[in-house]
Amino acid sequence: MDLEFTAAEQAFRQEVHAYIAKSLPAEISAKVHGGKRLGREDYMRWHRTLAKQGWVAPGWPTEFGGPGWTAVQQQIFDEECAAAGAPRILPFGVKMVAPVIMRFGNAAQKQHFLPRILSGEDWWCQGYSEPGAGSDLASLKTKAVRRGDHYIVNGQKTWNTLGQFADWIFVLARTATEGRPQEGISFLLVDMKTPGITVRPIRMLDGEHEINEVWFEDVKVPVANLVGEENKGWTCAKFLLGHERTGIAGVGACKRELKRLKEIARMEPGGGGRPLIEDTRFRDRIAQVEIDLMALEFTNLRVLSAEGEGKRAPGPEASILKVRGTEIQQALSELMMQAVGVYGIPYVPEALDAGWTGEGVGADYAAPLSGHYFNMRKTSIYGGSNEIQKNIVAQLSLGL
Amino acid sequence: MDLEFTAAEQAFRQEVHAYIAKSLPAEISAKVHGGKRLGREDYMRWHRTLAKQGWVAPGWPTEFGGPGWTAVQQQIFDEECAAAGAPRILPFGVKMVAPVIMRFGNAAQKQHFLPRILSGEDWWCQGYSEPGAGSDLASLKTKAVRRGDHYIVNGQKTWNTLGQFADWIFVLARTATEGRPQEGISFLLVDMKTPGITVRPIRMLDGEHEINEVWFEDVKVPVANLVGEENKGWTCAKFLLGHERTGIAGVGACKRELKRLKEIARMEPGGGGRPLIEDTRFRDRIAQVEIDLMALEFTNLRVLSAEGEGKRAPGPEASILKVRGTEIQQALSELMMQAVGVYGIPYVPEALDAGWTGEGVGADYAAPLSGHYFNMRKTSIYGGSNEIQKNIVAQLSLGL
Amino acid sequence: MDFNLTPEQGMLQDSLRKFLSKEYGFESRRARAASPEGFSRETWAQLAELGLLGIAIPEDDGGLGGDAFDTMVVMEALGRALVVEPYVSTVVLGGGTLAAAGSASQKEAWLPAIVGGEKLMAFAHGEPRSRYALAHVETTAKRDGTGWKLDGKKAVVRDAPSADAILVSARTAGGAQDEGGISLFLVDAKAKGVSMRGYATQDGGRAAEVSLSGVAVGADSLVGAADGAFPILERTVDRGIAALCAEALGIIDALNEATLEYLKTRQQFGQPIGRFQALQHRMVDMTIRAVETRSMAIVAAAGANHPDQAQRRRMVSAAKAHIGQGARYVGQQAVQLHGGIGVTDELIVSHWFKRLAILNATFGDAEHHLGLFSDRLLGEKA
Amino acid sequence: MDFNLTPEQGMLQDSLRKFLSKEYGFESRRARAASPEGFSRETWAQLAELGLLGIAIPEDDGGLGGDAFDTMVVMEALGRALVVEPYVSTVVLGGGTLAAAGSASQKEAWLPAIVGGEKLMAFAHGEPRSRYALAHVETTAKRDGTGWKLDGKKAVVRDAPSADAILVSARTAGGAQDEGGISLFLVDAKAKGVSMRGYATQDGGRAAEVSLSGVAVGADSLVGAADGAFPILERTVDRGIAALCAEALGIIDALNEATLEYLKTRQQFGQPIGRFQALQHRMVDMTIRAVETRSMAIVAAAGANHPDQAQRRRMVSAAKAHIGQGARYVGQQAVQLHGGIGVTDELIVSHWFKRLAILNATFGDAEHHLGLFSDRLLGEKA
Repeated sequence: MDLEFTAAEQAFRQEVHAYIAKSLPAEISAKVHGGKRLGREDYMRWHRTLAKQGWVAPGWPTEFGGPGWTAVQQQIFDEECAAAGAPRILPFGVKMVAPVIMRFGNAAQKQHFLPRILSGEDWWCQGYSEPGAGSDLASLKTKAVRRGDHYIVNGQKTWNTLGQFADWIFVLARTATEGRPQEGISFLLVDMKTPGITVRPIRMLDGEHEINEVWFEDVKVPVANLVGEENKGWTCAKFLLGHERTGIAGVGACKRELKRLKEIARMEPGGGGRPLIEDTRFRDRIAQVEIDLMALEFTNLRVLSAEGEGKRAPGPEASILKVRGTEIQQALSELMMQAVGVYGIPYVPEALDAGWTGEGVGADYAAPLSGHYFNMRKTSIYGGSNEIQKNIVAQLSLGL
Repeated sequence: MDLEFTAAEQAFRQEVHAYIAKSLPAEISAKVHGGKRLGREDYMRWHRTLAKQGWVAPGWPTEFGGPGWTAVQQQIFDEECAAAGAPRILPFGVKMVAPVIMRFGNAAQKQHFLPRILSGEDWWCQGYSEPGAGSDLASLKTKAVRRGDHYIVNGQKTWNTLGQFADWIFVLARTATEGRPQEGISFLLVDMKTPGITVRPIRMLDGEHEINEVWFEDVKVPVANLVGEENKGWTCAKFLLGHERTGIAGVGACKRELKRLKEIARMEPGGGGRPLIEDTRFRDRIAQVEIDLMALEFTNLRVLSAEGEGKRAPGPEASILKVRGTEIQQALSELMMQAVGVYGIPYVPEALDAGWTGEGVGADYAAPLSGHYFNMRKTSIYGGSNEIQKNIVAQLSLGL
Repeated sequence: MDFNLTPEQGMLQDSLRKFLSKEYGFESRRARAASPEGFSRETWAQLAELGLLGIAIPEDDGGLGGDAFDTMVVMEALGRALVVEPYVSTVVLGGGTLAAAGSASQKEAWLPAIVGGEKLMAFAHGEPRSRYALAHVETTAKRDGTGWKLDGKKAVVRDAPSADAILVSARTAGGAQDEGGISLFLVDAKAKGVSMRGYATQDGGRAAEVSLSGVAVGADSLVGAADGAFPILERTVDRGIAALCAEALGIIDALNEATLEYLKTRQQFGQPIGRFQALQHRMVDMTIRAVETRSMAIVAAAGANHPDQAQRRRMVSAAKAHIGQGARYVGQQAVQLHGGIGVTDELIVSHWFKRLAILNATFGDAEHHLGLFSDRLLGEKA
Repeated sequence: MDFNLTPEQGMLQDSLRKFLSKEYGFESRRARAASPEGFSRETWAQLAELGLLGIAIPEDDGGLGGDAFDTMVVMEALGRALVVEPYVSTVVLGGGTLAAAGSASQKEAWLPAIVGGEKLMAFAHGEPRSRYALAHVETTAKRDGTGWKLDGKKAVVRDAPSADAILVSARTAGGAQDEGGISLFLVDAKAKGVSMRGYATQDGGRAAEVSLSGVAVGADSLVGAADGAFPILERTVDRGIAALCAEALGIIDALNEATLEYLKTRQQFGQPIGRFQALQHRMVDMTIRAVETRSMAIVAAAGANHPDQAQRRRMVSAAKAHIGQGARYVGQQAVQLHGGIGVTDELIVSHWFKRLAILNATFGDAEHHLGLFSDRLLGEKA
């Protein structure tokens, strides 16, 4: 056993670190560190930069353009990107639809879509959840009816992230109504420019627009855009949900947020004219979350290492990482809001625009913190709520 | 609204306080405060004392010999007894079987048993749980078969408290096997001297003997000792379990234990040669439990007041008091063990005997603390586990 | 000991509930919050008509002479409806402080106008560097002829943009952290040298950073004795905390009702999600919190009424800590049990949740008050 | 980075598990604990034969030259079986300290005898007034001719009654709380002036209050440099903590297995209680704790191996805090889910639970180490 990174891994970290330092635009990292809004172009610029370097899809097999990294290397890359304030590479293309296409898609689909995901030419978004089908995804109602060479899609999807920017959406739709709810679902790739698609923003509790409803009204989707077999889309859906391991725990982002929390606690006033971090009570809460994060970090590395050795961990480990990762993200966001005391109260959304030059309220770093805390509540709900994750562990891992 | 006790209530408290100060033997209260073992005679002596005063059964109607106190007076009495280090009045006679006899018993039963419970002539214990029927009490298997003027009882009861001292036991036994499990159960009063009864001690995790198994082998019980109707014992059983409100939260005992915890924290060494209570971290944990106890105390008083006014609270309030009361008792016992640091490690059971004059280990007060912490784990299990209590609230109060 | 509402309190509760359920639906509240002032003058006038603005003002000053329990009844109802009108700022903090410590002429000038709904107030005490320490005052007031000159900055002054007058604490002696040497002034919001950077708050209210630059006030603007305002400020804050505790109670009960209803109606896996035992037990834990919150809101009100400073502070801190913890738990779990819809702006659930978070950050969060309560244990006799 | 056992560690684990499952059932353990010495000399000899007593002793001193990861493998298995033999006292603390800091003659005299199972040791450092502060030493050692004279009391010295030699820390300079001025001595347990008040421990072990009254020891009994033992003691304690963390891991896994099995078999309301979702989620939370406990036990071992003092202490405190919290949770919930039978002495469950509670109280509880970790944050650079 050895907890130290190998010399090769350390060299890799240095290489990644140097590359990011050189290539990540300062104005973008400033936005990320400062909790400012990111625009489409912020994401895309970094995506294209990494794509050029061949690093935009760390988990892809080399045959499709992945860098051929080990799981530990991917984790190192993830941490370095987070620490440097890089925007996240949005998962909907690279980490969600791409693996499904690789596994279940036909040659034409692979040839057409994968390079465009890699290059960033296509921005993908997801069409899974529906108002009546959240935790119980299999109860979805969106219909795709075959008519000649097309499916005619009707229905409503929700919890669609950043679909206002997207070129393509992958959709789970019901193509048959017999059998169990899981049967009769198909996995479709849909061009967002197709007539009949309407994207309606959902304003979230932090006042921001990140999430949409997507309505389908007689949307014509070529049968060529069916992935895998008709009515077998549940297999794709489950594969997609269970596929992603690297990054699910969010260790890199948590470490960056922990660092930010400590910086804030060093700057905020505590009692008696001393900085907040010298308040034992507040500092102990930072210490607790740092220790919890250590446990998450090494659990994550243990899971990744086992996978790297072909001892692919079963689903339950991913569920555990998801539960703990989101709990720690939430704890960090809560502590940051609490650190600034009454300056968590003002709502100054204009301060989230990087270019804004108006008169701020309180310290610069305070403006995004409450919204961030509110927004983070979603993490224990999305991607399979933490309750669903516990059901998964109970059933698959414990046999209960 | 008024949180102050009325002048009459304050006068009552003074009267109770003065009486206890005068009547409670110092050697008994020293045992209670010091966490020493109590013997049968310790309980009985205090029971007889209170009986003489007419205060041994605060919740009883005056017609049967109760003092006619309001619920708030009962709570005051409870607190004063606990604060003074009085042994608890064991509930099995006064608070469990007696209300059942009052409600469901016949005239002869009332006339015979109630005065003997009051005087302490009969020590009662309970025969409810069985190894296979804990949370699911209705699945009990002990059988009572009618033969002439007797029932012949066979079976095994467990979690019997202090049955080694008892004169009588009340038993739930199956008298019929048709219908739902709740049907066909009868409530019997059984003389512990009847041939065929065997009491076997169960050693508990703290090494003490407080709990027993009770075996019944062809035990003859006169039909006259059936309470209520044959096969309708479940009604008695539910009445018994749901009856008791006063004292269920254990506020009086919690207050005494909190006081003891603070005393210990003032005496134990903390860091830098200062007492433990000056350690912010430890003190904050005391503060937290004290605040939680305040919430319990006033919730308890609210429930009692509502009952006193005839707005009898439904079962769910009792469940809430039970859950929170046991959680706070457990938290207090855990903090006391932690307060003494490594002196929670020695196991010196002889030090629990009041008369023992051997060489102690560490401070006098340390010896019982770990055992007390271990033993308190039972409180969230017995009397309907806290999980069962939550089911009750979910179903009865929330309609889930 | 008596946990019942008086008949008057019961009537007050009924009429207020009736009024709010009719006039103050979620969409209507949203419109008020989005309006330029952030609340409705018309609603304010209606509250005055209902007699609510005089509840806690002495009868001699034109009010109804109620106490913290009366305020509790009001605040519980206002919390449930997420009322954005400046009730706490004007009535509880402003009016309450003047009633308790103002001069006869201050009372005469302001209290009837508050009761009548004509004047609004704000309480400007906390500063950018004070965090939650009540004695930390850097704003200065210097003698200037017969009057005073005020300089300094006040942080996140709730309802300042609409206030006619502002209660401003300032240091007239001693060091920045001293309890002694603080004075309290009643300042015209339009006075020369008063400037504001106003903004909305996360919970749909309004506040401002208030700057005082050579603000000249007369001798008659002093509230209470010079250098001696700290006990006044403590009492004001304790009354405010008791009011916020009752507001939190109203919200917590409302959140639990909404969540329970959602558990019974939302279907997943072919049944209402309230059939799942893990969610049932969560809902029970939330219910326990609500029951205890009511107990502690009563403790807070009793504390605010209490004549003894030590008892008052102890009870108020216990309540603020306990209710803050409970509010966090219930708020977060209510959102969680609502799932995706719970994190949208569309449902009132997220607004209740946010209001609870902001209540927690007002006058000291749960950890701050746990600490105050804890440090108080050091003074206890064995 | 490598989380795999070496082939040697794998073999060690296998053989130890096999041995324990054959020789060390619960009833047999109970008999050992109830015997006069509180453990079995025969078992100790078998452990020596298996090579376990030399695992962490350098090869030069007759051991196998392993590190904290090897000790982890051993302790995990010993924890599961609730082994009462004095492994930590003799091998980890006693042997480990002599191997790291002893003189050549001390090593020669003791290490082979430890490896061979012939000698037992105890570590006497904590005192009645030290709580968990490592630098708090009131026991004194005064120069006495060429040697020293020791006076003082040592608290809850684990395995002292059976020890042949005791490592005793004593103050040779400085004040009671100073890190400097502490020295470490190797004292014959039968030396004149050494007296013990022996007793059983809550977890079935043995310990003693050790009194030193004018105990004369030679110059050659000094371990390390005079006045300079604090770093040695820190390392000893860190190695001890890492071992205890691994022991806790073994127990937590065992408790979870037993509880899961109970959930699957215990029937109530016509079905296994493991069908109830609230209990399922509890079991999942316990499982998460176990997974994280393994990660942190590895962190503790890596910490104990770490050459840098600050890194070592940081990792060890993080692990002790986290595992202590997890142990409390899993221990309490395992008892709870077992219901009544869980609070009896009859099932091993309560014994695992108690051992976890005692582990928590050894070398600083979870709160103590959280505090150490927290205070260390003050030294971090921005």
